[in-house]
Amino acid sequence: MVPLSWYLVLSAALFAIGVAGVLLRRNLIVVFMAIELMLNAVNLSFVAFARQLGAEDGQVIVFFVMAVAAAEAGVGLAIFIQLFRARETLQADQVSTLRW
Amino acid sequence: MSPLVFVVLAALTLGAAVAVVLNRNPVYSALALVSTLALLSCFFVGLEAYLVWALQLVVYAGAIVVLFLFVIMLLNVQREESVLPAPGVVAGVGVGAGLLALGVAHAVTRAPAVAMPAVAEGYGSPAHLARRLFTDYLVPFEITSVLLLVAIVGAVVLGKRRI
Amino acid sequence: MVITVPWLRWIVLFPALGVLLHLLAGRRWPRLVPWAGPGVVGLAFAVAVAAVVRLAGAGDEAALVDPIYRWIQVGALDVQAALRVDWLSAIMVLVVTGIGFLIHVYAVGYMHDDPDRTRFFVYLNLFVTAMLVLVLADNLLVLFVGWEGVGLCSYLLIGFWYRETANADAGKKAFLVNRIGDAGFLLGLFVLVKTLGTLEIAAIERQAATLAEATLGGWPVPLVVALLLFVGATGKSAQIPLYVWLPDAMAGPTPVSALIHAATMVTAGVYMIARLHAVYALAPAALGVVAFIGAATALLAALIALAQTDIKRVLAYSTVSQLGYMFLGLGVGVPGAAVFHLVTHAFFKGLLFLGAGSVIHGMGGEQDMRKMGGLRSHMPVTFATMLVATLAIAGVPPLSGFFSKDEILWGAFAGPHAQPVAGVIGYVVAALTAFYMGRLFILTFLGTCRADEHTRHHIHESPAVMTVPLVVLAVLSALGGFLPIPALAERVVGEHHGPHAPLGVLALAVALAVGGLAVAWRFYGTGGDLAERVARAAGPLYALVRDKFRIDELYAAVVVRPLYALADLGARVIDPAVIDGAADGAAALVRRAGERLRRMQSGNVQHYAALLLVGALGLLGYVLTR
Amino acid sequence: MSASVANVLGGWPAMLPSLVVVGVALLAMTVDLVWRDPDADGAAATGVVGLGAAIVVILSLWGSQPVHGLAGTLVLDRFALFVALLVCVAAVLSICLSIEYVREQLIAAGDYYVLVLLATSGMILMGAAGDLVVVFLALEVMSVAVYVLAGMLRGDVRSNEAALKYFLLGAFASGFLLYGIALVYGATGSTRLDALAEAVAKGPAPMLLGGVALLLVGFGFKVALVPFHAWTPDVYEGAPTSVTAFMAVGVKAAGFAALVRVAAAAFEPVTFWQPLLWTLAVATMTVGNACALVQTSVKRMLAYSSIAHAGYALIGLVAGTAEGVGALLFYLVVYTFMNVGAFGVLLALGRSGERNEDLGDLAGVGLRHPVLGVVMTVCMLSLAGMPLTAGFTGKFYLFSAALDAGCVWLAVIAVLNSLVSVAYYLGVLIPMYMREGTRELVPPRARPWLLGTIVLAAVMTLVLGIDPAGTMRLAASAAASLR
Amino acid sequence: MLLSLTVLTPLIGALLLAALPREPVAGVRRAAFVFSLVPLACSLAMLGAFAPGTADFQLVERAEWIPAFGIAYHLGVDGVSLFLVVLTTVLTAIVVLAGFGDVHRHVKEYYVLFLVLETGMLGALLALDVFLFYVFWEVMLVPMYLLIGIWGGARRVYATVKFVLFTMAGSLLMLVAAVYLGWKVKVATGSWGFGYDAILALGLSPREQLWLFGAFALAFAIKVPVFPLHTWLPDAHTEAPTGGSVILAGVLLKMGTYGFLRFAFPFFPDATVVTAPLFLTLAVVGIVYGALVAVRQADMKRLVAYSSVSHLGFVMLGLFALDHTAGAGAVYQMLNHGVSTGGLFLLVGMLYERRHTRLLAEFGGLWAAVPGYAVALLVVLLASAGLPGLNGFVGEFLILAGSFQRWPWAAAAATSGIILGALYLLVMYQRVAFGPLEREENRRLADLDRREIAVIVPVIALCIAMGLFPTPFLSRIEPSVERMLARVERAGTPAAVAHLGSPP
Repeated sequence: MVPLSWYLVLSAALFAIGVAGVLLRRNLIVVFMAIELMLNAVNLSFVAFARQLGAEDGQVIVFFVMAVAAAEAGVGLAIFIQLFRARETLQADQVSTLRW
Repeated sequence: MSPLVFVVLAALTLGAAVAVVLNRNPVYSALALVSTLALLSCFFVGLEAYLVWALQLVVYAGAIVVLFLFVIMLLNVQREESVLPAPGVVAGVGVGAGLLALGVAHAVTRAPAVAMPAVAEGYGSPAHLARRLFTDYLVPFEITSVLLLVAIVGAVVLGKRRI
Repeated sequence: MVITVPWLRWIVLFPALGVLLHLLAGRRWPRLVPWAGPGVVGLAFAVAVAAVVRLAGAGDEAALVDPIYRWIQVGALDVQAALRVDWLSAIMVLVVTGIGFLIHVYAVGYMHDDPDRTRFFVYLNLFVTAMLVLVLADNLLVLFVGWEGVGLCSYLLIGFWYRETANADAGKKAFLVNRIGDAGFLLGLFVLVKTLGTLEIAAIERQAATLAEATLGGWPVPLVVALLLFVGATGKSAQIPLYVWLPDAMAGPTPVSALIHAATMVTAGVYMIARLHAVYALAPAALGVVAFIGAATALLAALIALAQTDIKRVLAYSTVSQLGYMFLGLGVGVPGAAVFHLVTHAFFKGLLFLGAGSVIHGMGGEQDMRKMGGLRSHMPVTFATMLVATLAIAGVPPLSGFFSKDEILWGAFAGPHAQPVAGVIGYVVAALTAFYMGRLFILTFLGTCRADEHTRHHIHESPAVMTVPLVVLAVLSALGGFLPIPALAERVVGEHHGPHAPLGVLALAVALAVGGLAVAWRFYGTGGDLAERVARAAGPLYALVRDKFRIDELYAAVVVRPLYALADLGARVIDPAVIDGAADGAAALVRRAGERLRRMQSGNVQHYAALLLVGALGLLGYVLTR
Repeated sequence: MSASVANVLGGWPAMLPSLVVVGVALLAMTVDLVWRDPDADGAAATGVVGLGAAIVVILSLWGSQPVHGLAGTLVLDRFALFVALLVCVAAVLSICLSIEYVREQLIAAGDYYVLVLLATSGMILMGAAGDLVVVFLALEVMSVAVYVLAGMLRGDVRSNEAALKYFLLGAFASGFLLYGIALVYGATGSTRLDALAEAVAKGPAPMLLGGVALLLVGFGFKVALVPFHAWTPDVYEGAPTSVTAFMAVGVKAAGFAALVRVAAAAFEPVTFWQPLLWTLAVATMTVGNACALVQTSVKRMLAYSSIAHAGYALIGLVAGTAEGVGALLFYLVVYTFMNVGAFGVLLALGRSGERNEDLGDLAGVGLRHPVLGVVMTVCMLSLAGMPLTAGFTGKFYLFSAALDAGCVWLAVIAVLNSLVSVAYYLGVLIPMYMREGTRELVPPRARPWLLGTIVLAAVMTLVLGIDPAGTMRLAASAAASLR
Repeated sequence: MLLSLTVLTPLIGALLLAALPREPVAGVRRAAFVFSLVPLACSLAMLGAFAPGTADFQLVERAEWIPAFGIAYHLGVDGVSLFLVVLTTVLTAIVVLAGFGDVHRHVKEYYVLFLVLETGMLGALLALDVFLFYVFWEVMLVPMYLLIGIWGGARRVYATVKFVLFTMAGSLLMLVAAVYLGWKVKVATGSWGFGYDAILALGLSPREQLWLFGAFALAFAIKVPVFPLHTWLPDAHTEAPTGGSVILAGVLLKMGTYGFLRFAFPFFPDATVVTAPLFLTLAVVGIVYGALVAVRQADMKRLVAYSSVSHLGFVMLGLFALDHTAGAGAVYQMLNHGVSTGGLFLLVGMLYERRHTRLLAEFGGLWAAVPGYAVALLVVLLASAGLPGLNGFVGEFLILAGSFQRWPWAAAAATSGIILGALYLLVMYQRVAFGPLEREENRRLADLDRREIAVIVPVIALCIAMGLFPTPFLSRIEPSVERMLARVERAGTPAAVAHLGSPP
């Protein structure tokens, strides 16, 4: 059996990769994917904790996270579409009219 | 789940995750994301969270990532000129993300590493989950409905061309 | 014995009412002014005479007091605005109102054509008011009110013809130099308040014993007070080092010069020291300073007077010189003699100025003696009265100046605080005085007229309203020496019965006076060019004397310019650069920090996310390492 | 361990305020559908009336006993009611502020009001949450709605950019928040706040501390604490002004409410957290003020100033006392009114299709339109913390709490910051009063709702400045109900 | 009731005025004048109701305001504030009248702000609750900010921002100190409190005293202003409209000195004693420095502004001499400065109305053109220069004589200020009134009209009356000053000073 901490470390690593993706990629859709990675990393932690505790709360929370992810995806992608319509780009560094 | 399987799966998962980040083409990134989600679902099986496993595949990998792909296709997004910014920036982000991982890992592994206890009969079953969902998590469940309502209204408002 | 006399205040109030009257009605009824101006002073004189009569009937030691009201009271300090007439102030009040009245009358004629005559009489009445407050004050603070008040009037009157910037400058200089003295005077008052808690003159005299013992920072208080008050006196009475304003003050109308800068105001310092003889008696060292300053001033001013060509300037330096005599008298412990000289000087110097004014009036404003001459025939009354005055100041017996000067000079050798060296200086000055006065008289009245044709044509004797005061003053100058002034003053300032001057000394004095006049005659009366030759022979020395030893220039370099440089430093550097620089710098610093922080807000969403990550790392780091 | 549905529902009144608001939102949506009015005044009216009803409900519940209902996921104590009241008032004000603006800017009106109402329900839930999952979900309800609101000026690239930035960073920060919840869950076995408090009382565990730290990242983002603040200026500037006002007053208040809830459970011992919060507070107010000082756009300046004010409000948490929380709550109230007034004046300056948010656009307005001038003056003075305005009493309350907790230097730094802020707040009055301007404005009378709202906000700002005692008592009792 | 009436009637007047229509302007002006007379009448009634010979606060009013913090609406008057209140109401009425001539834009707003300002000033003078005092203290700031900023000269924005920031820099720290005091009351009694007596009853450690005194003193010192914190003043004065300058010089600056005497001294006696040498030095430097810099000013208002720095230096000297003769003199000098410098600003303003310049170089020989004006200017200048017989002298003399008791060197150095004071004032007078009347514009100047005479005659009358009859004033001022200084005098014992050196 693999101890809890292995899952947690994996989760942390995944989360970090997601964070790195958010910071590095220029394409906003990919950035958003990286955020999904972060959420999934957290989900892994939840499920692992739930298993460790022997209680299903963690799994229930994962449902909610999925709902949130879906909601965010719906709204977020709509925002991207709007952005693309207005600017013909999805490059993060080209969206900086508002600054200083 | 045996340690060997875990390590292999973990390596694959991390590899897929890195592929999401590093792939030049957003479509490939999306595919890598699907892979990551699928690989993750394997861990859910290992953790005896079968319903979550199912939902992960159906809802997440199925619905959400498809939505991503759909948008990518719709917008016909070009591949980026260069995947990554300047090496210094990459190194900085790498260090930052690494520190984050190390920090969290440090926090979570300070507890004594005990083996996972056995779980009760029916752990992770839909019945159990449903019971929790509609008792202890009734309020969050209801809030979720509001959230989805918001998302629908929002997506419609933002997406439609004319009011 | 102190007698309360509630009508003393009218001595002061009449001139004050005159001021009000002129201010309120002067413009509407200008014909009132020539009557009201001298009239109120005459009324004051009448009240003063009444007061003196009352005083005379009350015994030698008596004093009349009019406690008008409590002026200031804070804590232990209680200042009554009270007036006091004793024999010392009685003498002064008679001089002020009496000569003041004569000069007012004279001024009616002198200022007859001036469009600002009303304003002139406002100032003049105001001056008399202030001067009377000064001499009648029962309290040093009240005295100081008069003291500054006369300074103000002096300022206004010197600058009376304000359209000439030079006149206004002279007024300003007078006020400022006086203020320097006044600051010293005030400090003296502070020391008295600190030591005795009172400024009432009688109380100070009563507490002389306390005063004698007190010290301030290791210095005996009487010495400190005496010297500080003397600083005030040097300002008001134009002594070294603060005499420089008086010659410039001649910019004012001539009646002003006579009244303020000869007869009354400038003697305030002498009066003040006589008034406070009790304090000065406790500080012999201070008296020594007074004596030597007096002697030195007398000498310096007399030397300068030798080479001046402006008739009023000669008289001005002469005044400074004569004031020096008075201080010499005070310094050697014969205040009675000093007061005596004060009075006689008021007579003959007032007369000299009025006479000079008459001359200037007659010459159409000309003041340069080199353009006068031979006026004897044109202005006989002026000539005669001026002759009396010149002889009086030169010390020719039996005119008044002889007696008063002699008492002082002999006091220098035989007085309680004798200063023989100062006495010798005094004698030298006596000879110089005779010389420059002779020179003035000769250049003005004798010889041939050097004025241009136009002026010569218009030379005329002054009207009666001007000559009558001249005559009255001439009589006083001639006979004033027989007034019992020293005896009266000594009822207040303490008796001094030294032996009278031996006959030989008197003879020496007379010889010096006559000799001085004779040399003047030799230089200027005989028509030769001896004067020019001597001047040429003296060369730079003559130039130095003619340029008044360049004291004004010295002060400008040592005091005025550094002060202005300091002011400029503040106005141009410290305020705008240093202080505002610091304030603006702090503001700029915040602003720059804001600009820098604002640049972090690049607009790139990933930078913001990175910042968030950094924050998260920071928080994690904090909680995990604590 | 698991309760029956009936048991759970026993505590249903705890949901009442949020239920009412959700119901109002649904009603508004229906009204909008039925009454096909492009200006959707029906939806707005429904919203205002409905929120009024919600306020009545909230007030009627004020005297009742605290309810820990619904398996402890929701708490109906005075704190929750206070927050609910505050966000409802903020929502009413925001709606009234928006009516003419929405009409002029051709915004999808019905949806606009529905989203405002739904976001409000999320805010109410944030204040009433007894469980981290509820906090998270409520926060998402609010956030997602506000992401959309920020992007509602569909033709305006800046509005879109604002929505994008807010969304991306919001989702990013949500990830941290969620991770924090996961760690707390792992450490305590529950996501209930009372369980968290119990675990904290047992002593520090690294996982727990790490979790709380990550929670703080999430809340810090919502209330715009430095260094999680970077989105604020851009989003505030780009979003439609009425939405910016709503964000400034509603989102911030709800964020603080949730933060306070969590802090009440998790920030023990005070001495451990105080230095951290102290640093955050100082950094936040300093950065906010320094940046605000150099802005030329009033709207962006107000954005930075909202960062600074978050720093001030955080002082209440630094103090770590009930008094401090009371001060924070009071400050949120104060902040609501003065900000509504300020943003309202910006709205009043605007004409359709123009951005009139630079200092220069204010030239001469103060004397030509005295009402706008007076309102702006009152609001700026209040933001600057001048006496007789609410901003002063609010700061005074905070400083008193800080001193009571021994944080003298924090108070000193805060007043030095106030000094900087005086420069730019009063700087707004310079163009308004001291320069001549000729730009024609829509007469304020032409926008009665807007005018009424800003006047009300200004009046309330003055009332809370002159007679704050009653509201202070409310805030204090709300704070006291937390423990 | 009387005090509340005094404080609040201007505010009510302001609100009524705000409700009036803008036009006709003459009506607005008249209404404003009437509104300014009401508080004047109230303050005179207060003067009548004031019982001399006692040091206590009189006509005290108290009502709870914010009970949770023990904050009360607490007013009272004593000898220190009595005449400052009357000065405020008198000057406001005069300034309102003076504004008839020089305010032509936004007349209504101008007067509304003035009346609000008056409430702030009166409230600050009468408040006996530190919180209330702070409120009124800040309330003064805003109207003045706008008055300078809207009706000021060319550099008005710079000047007014500088004014506000300087002032706020001090007052915000005072706020922290005040809250700290309230908290100390809580520590001592169990509930917050900002009442005057409650704070007096605190036993503050010497170290606390120093810090708190520092905070209060900074606020007050900036307001006074004490060298080197004075640079806001010349700018503010120069740019402000006439009325603003008059009130600024006449009343606002006094708030600083008043604050020292009313709050800083009795609250923190030990700290006062310890810092007195520092403040005395600054006061003397201010006297000399202000006077020197004034000499070099080309702008009349700037000159008068620097003269204020010098004059307020005298007041500070009198206060920090910690001697009640000097203290009474200082309070008296506050009044004098208010009257005479206020008068100077009025006169400069009248000239500015006519010529739209204040540069000395533009004038000269005005005596010939406007003799009435020249006389008025002379009298007020002389009062300002401290000529005996006029008001300034009494104050200066008491200050110097009193401070000489304990600080002879400071007093001696300050005495030089009276020389320099004469210097700059005479320079100014000479350049304005004397010399040839060369400029054509100056030749055509009109002399004072009736309204202007009505404005300036009260000032001159006060100058003379206060110079000749100071006793009615001093007898009311002195007991209260003594009371304010009593604690300091007790603290001044060597034992207390030694105690201060030790750690808390």
